[in-house]
Amino acid sequence: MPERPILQIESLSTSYGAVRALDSVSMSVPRGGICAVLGANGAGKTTLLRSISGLKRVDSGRVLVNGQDLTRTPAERHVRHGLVHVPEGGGVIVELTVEENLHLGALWRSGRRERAVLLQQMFDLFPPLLKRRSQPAGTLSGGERQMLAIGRALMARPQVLLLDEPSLGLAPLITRQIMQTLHDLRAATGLTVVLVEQNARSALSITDHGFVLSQGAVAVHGTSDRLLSDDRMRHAYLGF
Amino acid sequence: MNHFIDLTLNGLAAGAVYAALALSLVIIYQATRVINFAQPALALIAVYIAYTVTQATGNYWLGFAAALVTGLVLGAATERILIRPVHGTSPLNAVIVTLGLLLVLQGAAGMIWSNEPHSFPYPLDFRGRFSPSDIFALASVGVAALLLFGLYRATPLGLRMRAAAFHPEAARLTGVRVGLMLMTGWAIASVIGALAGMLATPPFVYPNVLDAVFIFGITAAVVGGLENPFGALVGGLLIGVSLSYVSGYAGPELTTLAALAILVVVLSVRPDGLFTRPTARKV
Amino acid sequence: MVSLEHSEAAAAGTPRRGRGSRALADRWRALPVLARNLLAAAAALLGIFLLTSVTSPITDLHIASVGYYMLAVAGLQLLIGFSGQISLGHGAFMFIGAYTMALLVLHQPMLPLWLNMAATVVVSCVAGVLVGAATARLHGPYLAGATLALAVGLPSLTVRFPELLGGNNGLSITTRGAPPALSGLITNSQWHAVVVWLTTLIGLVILATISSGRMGRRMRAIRDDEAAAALAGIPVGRTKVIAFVISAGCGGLAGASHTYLLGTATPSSFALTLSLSLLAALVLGGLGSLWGALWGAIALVYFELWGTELAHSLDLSTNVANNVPIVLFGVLLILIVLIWPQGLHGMVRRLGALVRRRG
Amino acid sequence: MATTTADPLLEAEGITVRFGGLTALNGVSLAVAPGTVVGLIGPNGAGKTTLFNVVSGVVHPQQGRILWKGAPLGDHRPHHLAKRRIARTFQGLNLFPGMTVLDNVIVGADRLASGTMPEMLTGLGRYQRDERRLRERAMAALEEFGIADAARALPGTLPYGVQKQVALARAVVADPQLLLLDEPASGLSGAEITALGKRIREFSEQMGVLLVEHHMDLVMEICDHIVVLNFGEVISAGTPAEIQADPAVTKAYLGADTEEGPDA
Repeated sequence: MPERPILQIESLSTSYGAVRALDSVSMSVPRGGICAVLGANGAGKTTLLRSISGLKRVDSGRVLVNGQDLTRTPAERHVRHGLVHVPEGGGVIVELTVEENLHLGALWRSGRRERAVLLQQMFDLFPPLLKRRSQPAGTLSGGERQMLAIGRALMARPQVLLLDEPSLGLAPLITRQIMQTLHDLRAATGLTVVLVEQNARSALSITDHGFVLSQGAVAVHGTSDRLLSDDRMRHAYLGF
Repeated sequence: MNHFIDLTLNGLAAGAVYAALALSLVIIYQATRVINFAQPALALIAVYIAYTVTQATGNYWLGFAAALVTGLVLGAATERILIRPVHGTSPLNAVIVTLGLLLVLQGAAGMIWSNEPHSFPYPLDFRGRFSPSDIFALASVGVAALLLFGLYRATPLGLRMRAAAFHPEAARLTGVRVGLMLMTGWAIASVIGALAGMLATPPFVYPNVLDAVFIFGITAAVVGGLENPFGALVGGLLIGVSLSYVSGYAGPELTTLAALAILVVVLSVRPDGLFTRPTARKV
Repeated sequence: MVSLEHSEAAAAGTPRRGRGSRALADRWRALPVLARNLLAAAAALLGIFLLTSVTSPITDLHIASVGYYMLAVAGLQLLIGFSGQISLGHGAFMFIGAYTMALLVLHQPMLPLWLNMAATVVVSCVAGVLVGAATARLHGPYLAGATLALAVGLPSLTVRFPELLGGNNGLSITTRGAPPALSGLITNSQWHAVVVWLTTLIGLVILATISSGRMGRRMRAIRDDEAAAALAGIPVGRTKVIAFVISAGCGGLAGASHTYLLGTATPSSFALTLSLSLLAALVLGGLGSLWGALWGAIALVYFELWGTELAHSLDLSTNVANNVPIVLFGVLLILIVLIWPQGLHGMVRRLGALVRRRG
Repeated sequence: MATTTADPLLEAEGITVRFGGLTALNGVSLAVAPGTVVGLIGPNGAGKTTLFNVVSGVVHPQQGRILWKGAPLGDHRPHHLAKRRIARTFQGLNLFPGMTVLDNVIVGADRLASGTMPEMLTGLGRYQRDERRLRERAMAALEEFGIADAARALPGTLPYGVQKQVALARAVVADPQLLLLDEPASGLSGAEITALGKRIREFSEQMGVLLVEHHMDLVMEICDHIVVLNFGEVISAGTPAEIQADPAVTKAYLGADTEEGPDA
């Protein structure tokens, strides 16, 4: 019997006013998978992540995490079901210190002692954060902010991590380091990652599965290698 | 010289009240970007409840406690019922809603307790220079400020409240119930507002009794910088002491003009108040 | 009426009519803005004259009150609705206008009315320059706080200078009624209403002209995005001050009309409640269109009246009756914002669109 | 660092900007000549937007100066730019949400009106002529960009791509000699980016263009000259070919092939 996918999306539709943003999107992500959501701007990538994490109300369809229906669950409860969304730009709270940001990630369940342990793990994972632990997050560089955002998400010990354009405006070098960290985490903890990326080529080079959105619907999906090698599809949807 | 010391001490006691009101405004402003113009009316209702309880039981402190509880409930209810629906719309909407609430509550107070003044007791002996009541005012506001500081800086609830205020969406994604946190912020602010009302009202209570105090409170908050609770405290004491000198040396009818003058001078030098860190504006 | 929308929206909203009326509409639109506004104002003034010739003196007084409130609210519309600066202290400029008028009548009784009005505009505009320049760097809540202090602080001047400003009792003046030449033709109360509305309409013509042209566009650009407006070459600080000055002038003129109409200027008329009522009337009427000022002013005058009448007719105790208008006004404000944020003007426009579709 | 043989329109000389303890720009120089497109690239936080803000007069540098046609811009402020015929777009578009598309563009053309303050206030004199001229000019710009249909719409009701066109139309309607573009391609689809590139080349026939952009393909294709910033300093400058061949750039920005430890 194949293992149940950890994240399952069944014909999800949503709209902004009269404009349909997602049109019956279905996808499933196996435990430990790293999958890319690709497509032109306005294709609905960010809306998909926001609908999964409860920030955007959906019109119809279902979102299942670990088999549990979270479609109508408010965003603040998703973290309790093991799903954490890192929005575009990271959603770091610039007024709080690095340490406070990290604490916030684990505040919903854990005690003081457990948080201290997690905090140390994050500093081990992202050493640049340790030096800046009591600085306001607003003083961090772009790369450090993204590390902080992912670190805060990991503080919740998620099973599924949704990442919205973590490479936006970062030097490719930094992006690669962050992606390497996620790969290591998957190997160590079985973390599942859904990655929204504008830059299809680099995203497909680090994921094992890809979904291409076009005008709010899944146009193509398949393994990353297959998507990369399909010239016609690449030209039509990914523009390279 | 004696006169000067008297004025300073009186100014500090009055300033404590302004500081408390300023603090309640700043807490709410930080959390929801709203200046709560209904604050004096919320405090007014709390004071009238205290008046009624004290009349019925003969115990001032029971009334005092009732006022704080009333403040808590009213603050939470205001956020939930009136502010949340206009959250995220034009800032003017929140201004208008709170002004509307001000009118409704002041009118309601007049309907229930009449527009005529009733005598209202001081917490402690109020006679003489720097009376026990003055000391009580300073001490209670000081304690409230310390508790508040501890709550915000050192507790998980405080961290959640700050996160909800600074970046609601990010806070939600980490599991914070943002609505509840904002409501808590309004409730706490209104308790402090009620405390200010209890300190400022004596010797008489009537529907407009807190209007002038509120003006000085908002002046203090703006002078200190609306983003900074510490600024509210300093601003309150500064306004209290300055106005006390103006009143003592130049005449009490000049206090509102003096408050205006202080405001204009401070803001012309620092448009975001004394204690707001200048941030790079988005261009 | 004066073309209160900026021209474009008005043009867009022009309904399809018969050929003759369309040709007329085209010719109307081809006129310069100022000429159009002046013609409309003349028609409105005639309307007021005709209306007041059938109404009672007390109604004339209410109509006149609507006039000066409308001018004050329309000035505030320019400041808040167009240039985006929230002022909570506009009553201060009415205060300045009212006392300037009273002092002129008391100390220079020979000056003609129009000169008094003109002097009032100058004085309140100067006050507007001072306040506007002092507050041009402030934004949002800081501006609100500063103007609030102004509204509360300024009337206390009367207590400071009791000999000049009459203390808490204020100043009383007598104003002349209708000129003798017109004695059979027009009653005194009608004359007062027409004078007040003439003043108001002159103010409105200027406001409408500004708002439909380059200056109004500059203000709206600053309201929407200061940085982008500056980079388009718009002097942000100067434009903000100009908005302040014009709206202060309108407030001052409204205050002068108040004194002219009622014969008194007392500090209690210019308490904070007045400033807040003006703001409330603005929101009630609808932000962003000068028409909103008319609805807001009518609401301001008649809500007070109806509230009082309602309380009396219900035979309530005095405690309750005294507070009915204020509670009603507050409730209405909250409901408008929660249910109909576009204000009465939005409601009227929606209704108009509905009628046109049916017709 | 002359870009072409023509005299430069804009020159930045040794610009240094510090915010508190942070040095955002350190001795940065560049020049834009008429008829050329100069690209400014570098990772986020490298100081690109700060440099734009210095040129626009939003930020005043601690050291260095900006020259416009050879003469230093003294204590210039943002609203002086339009008169000098410098226009700028924003990363976040910054359209006026409460005004129609046409009015948005008319505001951009404000410089071309000649009426004085009293004329603006009273409706006399050149008021009417200004109105007509600005309106015609703005309509012409909208037609040129193919978005005349949207003239009466509010910007918020339009697709993002159209909003970007409005922002561009607002910037060029007053006929600038220098155009500063802040990430014009962000959020556009592949086809839209191609069209944008063509349009920017067209602009460059009439004006100098300074371009901040992350989209490398676009930058490499349309720029005559590229300046690379990293941590507030110019680490390389030259033609697209030179930049692509420069190992310093590869290392800092495009990413080296070898893994390295975090040096941030």
